[in-house]
Amino acid sequence: MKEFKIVKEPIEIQHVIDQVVDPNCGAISTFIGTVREMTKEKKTLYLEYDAYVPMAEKELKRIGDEIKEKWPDSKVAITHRIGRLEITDVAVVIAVSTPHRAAAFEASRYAIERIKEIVPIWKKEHWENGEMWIGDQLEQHSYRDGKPKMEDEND
Amino acid sequence: MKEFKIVKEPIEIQHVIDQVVDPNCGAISTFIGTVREMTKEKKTLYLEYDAYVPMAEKELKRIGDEIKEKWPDSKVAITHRIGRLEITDVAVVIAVSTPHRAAAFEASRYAIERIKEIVPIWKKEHWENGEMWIGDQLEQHSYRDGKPKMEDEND
Amino acid sequence: MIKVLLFATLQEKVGASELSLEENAIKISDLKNRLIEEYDVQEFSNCLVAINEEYAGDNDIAESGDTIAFIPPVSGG
Amino acid sequence: MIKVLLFATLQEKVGASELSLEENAIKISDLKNRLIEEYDVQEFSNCLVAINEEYAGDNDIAESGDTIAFIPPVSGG
Repeated sequence: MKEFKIVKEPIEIQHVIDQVVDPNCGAISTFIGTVREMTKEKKTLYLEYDAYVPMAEKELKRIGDEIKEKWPDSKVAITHRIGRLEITDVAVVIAVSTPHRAAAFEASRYAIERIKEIVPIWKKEHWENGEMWIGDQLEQHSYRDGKPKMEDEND
Repeated sequence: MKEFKIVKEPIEIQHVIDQVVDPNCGAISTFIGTVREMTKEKKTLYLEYDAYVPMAEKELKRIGDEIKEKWPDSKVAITHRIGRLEITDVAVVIAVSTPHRAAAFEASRYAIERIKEIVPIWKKEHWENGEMWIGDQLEQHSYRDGKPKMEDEND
Repeated sequence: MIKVLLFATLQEKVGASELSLEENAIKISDLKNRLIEEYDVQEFSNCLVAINEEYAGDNDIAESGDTIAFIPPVSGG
Repeated sequence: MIKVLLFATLQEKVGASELSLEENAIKISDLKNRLIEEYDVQEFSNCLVAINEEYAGDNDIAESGDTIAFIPPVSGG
């Protein structure tokens, strides 16, 4: 099993978690991104995800390495799904285990923020009256200025 | 399925998550507490959990109500296992879904801190050279002073 | 009759999970003092108490038919 | 030959997922300007670029055998 991967099939959450279970861990924090129907007034019908797969997997692994450096004794696994996803489908599962719980929460939060910054994955929203690649509407999106932007809520 | 429950059998993580999936949620944060082998220098052989079951389930539900009040549009499910647990076994699973991710992380963190404050569940550590009910060694443990203590790391 | 439930360390120290009081009413603080003395278990003073599965205060009074639970410092999670 | 990969909005606007350049070497900034003009797709200017699956800068130079990928603002998660 690969700890950092892009898949086309539904994600088995338990499999992602299994990869971080460890005798020295007392806490596992997971983040699961699901497809939401309503964003403000707009109703999503379904999403389409595209990725530059080999590079996306490398960047996910990079995030894992960053986490292991910031939170020693942690274990990380991340799976992101691409293709067509319906409302409530799981797009991404992040699992982080650490000896104590504070670090587990911080690290899984860090992982999702970094995914939204550096991993070459794109989401296309399909609404009743149109469609759009998300991210495209942002001008001068600056990815690599160091810190994740915690206020970004485009999940 | 009950959203807030104490069980004697292994916890199915997916079942806890299933209870919070919602078309209006884009983020699910879960916290999974597992049995850790080493705490500082001490090696745990296994744990034993006891609970005042009917009251513990009520208090778990109370935490769910608190979360729904603090983070509107959230859904919460919590299952805690009791009995004998071996190293890496799952003791508790918390799942919180919210429209956006920041709230999901905050709310699941809140849930575990509140469990450690108000829910009548007790953990007995079994080491190679002894055993002890955890919590018992704390003097004047003050449960009900309002805020969860974020620095408590007895997970 | 009032039922008294004991858990975890209290259950082990007293050697019982349940006690019965032949009283019509008792104040929690009085009961605590009585149990500390009767069983020589200091930990009763350090417990929270629930009456009928709701946390109660030292000045609350339990009546016949009620269930009192002594809640040692919790350690779930 | 240098391979150029296009994704998401760029792929749709250019109408291809892959281009081939008959060059021995090209500077990323020069390639961006050329593609903006050739396809009339302003979004190239707003992209990050990777050479052989590693992020690269506008002044980096790709050589024959390399794969360049244009990375529009990402929106995973």
